[in-house]
Amino acid sequence: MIDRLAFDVAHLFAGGLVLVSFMLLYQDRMFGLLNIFALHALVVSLSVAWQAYIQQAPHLYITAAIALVVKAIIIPVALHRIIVRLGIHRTIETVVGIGQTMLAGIALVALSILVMLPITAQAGTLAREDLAFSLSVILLGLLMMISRRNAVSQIIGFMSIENGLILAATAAKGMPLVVEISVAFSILVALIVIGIFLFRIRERFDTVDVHALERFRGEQP
Amino acid sequence: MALILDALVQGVQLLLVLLLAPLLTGYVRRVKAHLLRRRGPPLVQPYRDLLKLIRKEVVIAENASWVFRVAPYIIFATTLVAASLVPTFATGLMFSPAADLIAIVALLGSARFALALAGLDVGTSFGGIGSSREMMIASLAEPAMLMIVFTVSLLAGSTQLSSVSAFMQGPEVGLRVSLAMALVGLIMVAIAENARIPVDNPATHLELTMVHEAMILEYSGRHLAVIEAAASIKLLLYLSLVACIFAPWGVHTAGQGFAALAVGLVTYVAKLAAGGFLLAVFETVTAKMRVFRVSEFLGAALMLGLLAALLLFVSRSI
Amino acid sequence: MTDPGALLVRAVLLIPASSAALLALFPDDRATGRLNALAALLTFFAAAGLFFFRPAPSAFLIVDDVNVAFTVLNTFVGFTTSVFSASYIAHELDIGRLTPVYLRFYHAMYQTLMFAMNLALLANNVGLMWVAVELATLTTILMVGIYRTPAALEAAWKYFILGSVGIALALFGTILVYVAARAVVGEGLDAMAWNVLVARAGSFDPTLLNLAFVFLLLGYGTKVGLAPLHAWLPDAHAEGPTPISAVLSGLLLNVALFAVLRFKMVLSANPQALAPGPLMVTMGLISVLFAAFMLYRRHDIKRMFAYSSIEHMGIITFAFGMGGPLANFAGLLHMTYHSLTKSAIFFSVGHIAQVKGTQTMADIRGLTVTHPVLGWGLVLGVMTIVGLPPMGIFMSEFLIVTSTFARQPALAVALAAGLLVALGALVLRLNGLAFGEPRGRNAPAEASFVPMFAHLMLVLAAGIYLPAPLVAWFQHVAKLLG
Amino acid sequence: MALTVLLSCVAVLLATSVAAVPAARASAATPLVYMFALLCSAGGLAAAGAVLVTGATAADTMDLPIGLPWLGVHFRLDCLSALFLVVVNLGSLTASLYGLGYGRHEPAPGRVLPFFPAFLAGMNLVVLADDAFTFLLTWEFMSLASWALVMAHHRDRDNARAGYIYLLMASFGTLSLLLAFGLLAGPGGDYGFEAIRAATPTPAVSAAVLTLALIGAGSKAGLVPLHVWLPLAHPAAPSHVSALMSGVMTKVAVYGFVRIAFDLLGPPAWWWGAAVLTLGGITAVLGVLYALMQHDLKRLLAYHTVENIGIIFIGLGLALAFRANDLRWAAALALTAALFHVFNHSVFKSLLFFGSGAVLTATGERDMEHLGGLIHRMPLTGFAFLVGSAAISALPPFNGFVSEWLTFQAILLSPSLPQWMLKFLAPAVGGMLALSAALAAGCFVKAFGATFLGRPRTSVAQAARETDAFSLAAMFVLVLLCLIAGVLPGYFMDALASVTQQLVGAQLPLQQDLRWLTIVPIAEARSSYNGLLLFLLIAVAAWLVAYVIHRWASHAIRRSAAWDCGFPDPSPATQYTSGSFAQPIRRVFGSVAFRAREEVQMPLPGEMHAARFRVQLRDLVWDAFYAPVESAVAFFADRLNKVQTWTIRAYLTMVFAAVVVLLMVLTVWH
Repeated sequence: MIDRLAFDVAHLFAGGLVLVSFMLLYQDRMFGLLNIFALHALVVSLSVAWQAYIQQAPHLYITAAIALVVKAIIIPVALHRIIVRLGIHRTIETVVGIGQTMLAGIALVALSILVMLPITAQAGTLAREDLAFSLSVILLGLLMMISRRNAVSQIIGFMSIENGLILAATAAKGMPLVVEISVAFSILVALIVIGIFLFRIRERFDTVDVHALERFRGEQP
Repeated sequence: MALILDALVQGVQLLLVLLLAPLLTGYVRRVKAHLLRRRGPPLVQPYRDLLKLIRKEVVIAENASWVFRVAPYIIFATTLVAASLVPTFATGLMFSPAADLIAIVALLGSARFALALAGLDVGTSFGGIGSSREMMIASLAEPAMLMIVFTVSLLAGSTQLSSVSAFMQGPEVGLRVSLAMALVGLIMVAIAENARIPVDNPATHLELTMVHEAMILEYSGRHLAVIEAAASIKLLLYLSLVACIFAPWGVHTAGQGFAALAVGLVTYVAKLAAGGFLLAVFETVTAKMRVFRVSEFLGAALMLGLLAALLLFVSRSI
Repeated sequence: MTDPGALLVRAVLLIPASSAALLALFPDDRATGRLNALAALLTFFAAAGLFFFRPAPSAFLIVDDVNVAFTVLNTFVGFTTSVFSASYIAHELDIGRLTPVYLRFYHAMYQTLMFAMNLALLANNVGLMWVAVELATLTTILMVGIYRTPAALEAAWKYFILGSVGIALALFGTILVYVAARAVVGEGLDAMAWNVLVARAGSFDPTLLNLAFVFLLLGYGTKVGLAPLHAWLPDAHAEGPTPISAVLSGLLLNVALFAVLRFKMVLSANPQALAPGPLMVTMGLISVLFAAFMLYRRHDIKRMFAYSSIEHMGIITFAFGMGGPLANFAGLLHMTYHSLTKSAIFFSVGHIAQVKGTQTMADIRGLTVTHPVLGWGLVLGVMTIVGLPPMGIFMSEFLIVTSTFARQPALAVALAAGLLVALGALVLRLNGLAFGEPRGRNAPAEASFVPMFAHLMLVLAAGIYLPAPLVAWFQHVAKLLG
Repeated sequence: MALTVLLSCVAVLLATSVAAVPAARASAATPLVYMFALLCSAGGLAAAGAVLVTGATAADTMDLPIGLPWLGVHFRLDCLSALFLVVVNLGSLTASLYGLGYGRHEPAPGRVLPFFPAFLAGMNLVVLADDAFTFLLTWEFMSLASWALVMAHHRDRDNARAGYIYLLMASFGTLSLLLAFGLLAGPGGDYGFEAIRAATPTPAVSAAVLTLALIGAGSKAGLVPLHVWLPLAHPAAPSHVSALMSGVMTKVAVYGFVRIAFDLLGPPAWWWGAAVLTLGGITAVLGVLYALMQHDLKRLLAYHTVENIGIIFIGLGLALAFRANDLRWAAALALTAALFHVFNHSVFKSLLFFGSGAVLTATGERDMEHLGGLIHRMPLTGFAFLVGSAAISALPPFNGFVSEWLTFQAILLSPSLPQWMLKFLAPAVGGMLALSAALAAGCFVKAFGATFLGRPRTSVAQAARETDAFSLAAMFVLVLLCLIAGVLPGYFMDALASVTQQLVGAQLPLQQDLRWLTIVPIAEARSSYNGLLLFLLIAVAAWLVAYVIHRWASHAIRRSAAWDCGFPDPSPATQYTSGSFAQPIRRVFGSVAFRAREEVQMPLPGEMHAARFRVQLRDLVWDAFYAPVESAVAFFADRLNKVQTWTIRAYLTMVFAAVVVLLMVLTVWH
């Protein structure tokens, strides 16, 4: 009975995460993007917390906490301030239209489910479903990275990928080192992205639009 | 005993070649003159010329090197050796194992090599003309000659002239299209090799026509004499080659008696006379052609040789 | 704690870690170079000890036939590179390309990198290995950007984005492997330990394994620099300090490939799982051909050799994809030879760039005239890298091509064509660099050429004679790789 | 025993080359290095010659625990390798002797001395190798060493290009040999020649192997159309190295082909013979035609190497054809012809390159248009070069003629072949052989005439001086060999008997005890040749005539200006140049073979400028085979190069695409 409920709730959170990924994909305004990403991180931390509860794995609460604090609060705020300070304009330049992007996203979700289907029940149905969802979150994040033109949205896409990974990691029951991995990831994102790069890049270019960087690609004829 | 006889025959043959050659040249000139309604020089004129030249002093260009002085003797020697190996009136000569048909062709090649170098030695424009044209002609004449050799020796199963002429006398050689082609080809090559009309004119110094004469332009005295002698020996050689391959009748083969030798001698002289006459006639009735048409002329000879060789397989598998 | 092996393993990991901290605080910016070399040397000794004392595998660390040779190689090249970097960095300091602060940072990062790579090699735990590879990536990213020129920053940024995506994919693959293992081995660390995984892989869920391998191949493949995931590699090599280019090409690529190999073992231990061969062969061949053609239009000498690294990683991947005792053996040999040779080449390239004051090949001519030792060193290196005997790479390429041709003629011909095209490009450039009328400024080269020639001589010796134990390990590993 | 001697010689050579690296600057280095090389090759020559003469049937083997771990390095000395070792070491011997003098003029000894002994060692090792790995290792090592020697004078742009193309073609050849051995060894990877001999490949496999071997060995030997590197690389090297590359290294390539086709590959199919025969014929004719068009002396010689390789392959092709039909004695004849020509060519080609080297040092010129009249200033070199020219033009009584004569004899046996194609092909190839021989004679009249005869065309030619004693010694050793092998061929053919016995299981009748040292390959009545007798007859006749005339007629001589038909011109420019000498032949053959076009611009009346004459020749082989590859590579390089300047997003898209594609593959998989 409890298993059933546990399953449904976990399923709910995972599905919700995919939904939020779609919202990220749909969003084309900078601040809206930040807020939705905060929501994304919130959902992840909730799902992790739920996993911690049903797996009786207290260390997962740490992961949940990290996700909540770092990604749902600190990073969005930081990015918000950076955007304001650097005067990056507020609308996001997309490569292809939102519509096509959404369609592609749906196709990706279908693909990830297709890939996961043949997994035998031996691995556990819960794992299977969650893996399918997290895979689609990852793919959606990747899609977001390649369909946006500016660095902030690329970082956000990357972080949504990371959320998907954490979802998967926690879904894999009793996986060691999840905490360490999530910590490592948060460090990766937080430290590198905001700390060094944006700082240096502002120092050099006054914008984080990837175009500006590409002037300096090697071997220009 | 047999060895002595062989040596004797070989010696006779050598002398014969040496002595008959100028006569043949004189004879051809004479016939041509008659055909042109001239009286022409006496038959022995070539001998006189040779003797006169031999006695004269030699005038050599300043920058002529030893090549220029050695070449005549090399040319003469190689030609003479080649000629002494072609059966004239008798086969199975003592030295014939030393060189087969291919080697004889190559010997003539050596002579030509020396002559062409001599032409270049002084460094005059005429010598150059002669040598370069000579080598161009040779580059086609030699393969043509070798294809003919192929035809004959594929048929006779040998490149040894004695065996070839023996085979030609034998019964199993019938009339063959290949042989006809080979004959024509051989005659064309012979004409080219001996610098006769229509390829070259032995009796003029006109730049347009001369090949052989241009090469020996700088020669005088005994050198010239030796070269002239070599030329006439070469002519004789080719005639006797044609005779020994395509008209091998009456040739003395090893083991027959002296009577046969006499017969061989007589028939041989007769063949030479006939050949020389035909040559003279041919030369009078045809006109000299441009140097660059020679390639077509000899190309035809080459094609004939090749066709002859290939047709052998068609006519009868061997 | 009496087991000497365990001590050595700890040493291999702790010496770099502690010296990293030390170097970060060390004030004297001249001595740091030597200190760095010293630390690397000690690490190398510790690692060499592993040849003789092997610790029992623990939950996190393991020393087995697969990684012992690579660890020693790793520490050795790390040491030689640190020797090279000592003279190189000193020069950079003199011409003011680096400030003392950054120098300190550089050395700390160098040791951190060594620590991370050793950890990745010695890890017995897939998660731990993943963390280590990620750490290595981060440090190299920082070092690539160290000159802070726009080009360097751009290269680092590109490296960062692509590298992190690769890391993410690899992590997902790792999680999938765990999920597959958990069902059989049960929860906990065992489900992530190499020796357990390889031993029990036979009964894992094949679908999960396949899926995992796809992500691991792409994830770690990005680090290996296989086309089309290679984009970060050339610029990172070209814009970073040359010692880092040497370490990248010589070691980091190997480490990433090593990770792929570990997982390939797991897969090939499971009969139902799809054979990873075709995927690897395809990616390898694509990389070889792509890199071979890319070599022709290069202007920057370091970028050119970076592409040659892509080519060789392609060859190695191809070899392991073909599988079979011969090809696998050849692949392992090639990994070793390539890391030695390529780092040697980068040593010489670094000196060349310093004496000529440029990396543009058009401005470098006639080196064998102006700098005979340097020039002939480069010639020797290029001759080695294009696979001409008697150097070792000829042996490995010989084995790869012949063993492939007997089974898959078309593939072998394609590979051979790729090799030939690459050779054409490299020799063409070499003609310009080493021969002809000298051009450009030629300052005297004051650096030490010992590391470069040490590597080349090693490759030469290995091309003629291989020590028996090495052969035994490699043959055993080749068997495991299936 | 012999093998030990050889290998120790090789070891000494390698040690010498290593030692020469630091010592090269020292003035004593040059004589020392060449002296060591001389001694080693002498030792090798003695050892190999002993094996060949005694015809030891039991092969001598040795294994070293190096190289491929589970295989080791195997060496084996049988009659075939002994023969080629004789060729190699003879060439090395004379080249080292020559180098003792020639090396003194070397501007950059540091770029020659270390590689020269290594090159010699490489060639020896290839011939000794007894497993695929060692063979290819040493083969490519040989190429690498010779490449370094080609690059010795790298400041000349042409040399750099030559070295580039050479290395590329060499690696191409090695790769195809690699594939060939891969097929032979099979997936098990047993690379020992023993195992390969034991295996019996399927017809398809052996056909593929033969093709690959033909490509691999042919590209090194210079078979058309794989010859393009040869005339570039051989002249670029220092002359004694050119001699080695042309005279000896190409023979090592021939050895490679013989080893694979006759020894490793089992019974041949008849069409192999046809293929090799055709290639040989085409190579012979095209090679000499190319040579005729050259005015660079060394390049001309290099193209003649191509021609002679063609002749050798004609012999090999015939041998294959006969062997395929189990006509063993005929095969023995053809093989003897080919191998004898291998020896002969190595002798006279080295001689000729030495001569050109002497000219080069004396005048600094390779271009025949700038030479002339050298026979007065360099009489000995001139004489040696003349003998070499006569020998390579296949003129009796020199050695070149004997081997070509034997080849002709072999061709004349072709009617006994059952296959019609071969019946027809053989005489046609015979025609090509004859053509190439005749053209070669023309070409060497041109080369010798333009270089040594006539009047000097430049001041350098005017000021030339005779070369040093070492070089002359080397040349005259070879002159003697040309003559001896020409007049006493019987001994040489008998030395080849054991080789033919080993390869085709038959041998020619013993020649050396025939009457008057005549050679009779088949039967007395069929064909015979006696170089000694011819030589004596010619000598005696010439001497006799000269003596008689000088004794009883006149021996007076007057020097005066050349007559030149009445209008002599003092300017040496009026002589025939090599270009004008070749013009008639170019008119005849060039229009087909080279699309030769001649442009004449005559000045109109009143115009002052000189008349111009330009000839355009096109290398059709290059246009047909190499230009397309070149442009294809350039095309792909340009297209792919755009990837270098993509945006990060584009790269990410590639990663993304890779992920999606692979996932799709997985879904399809199940």
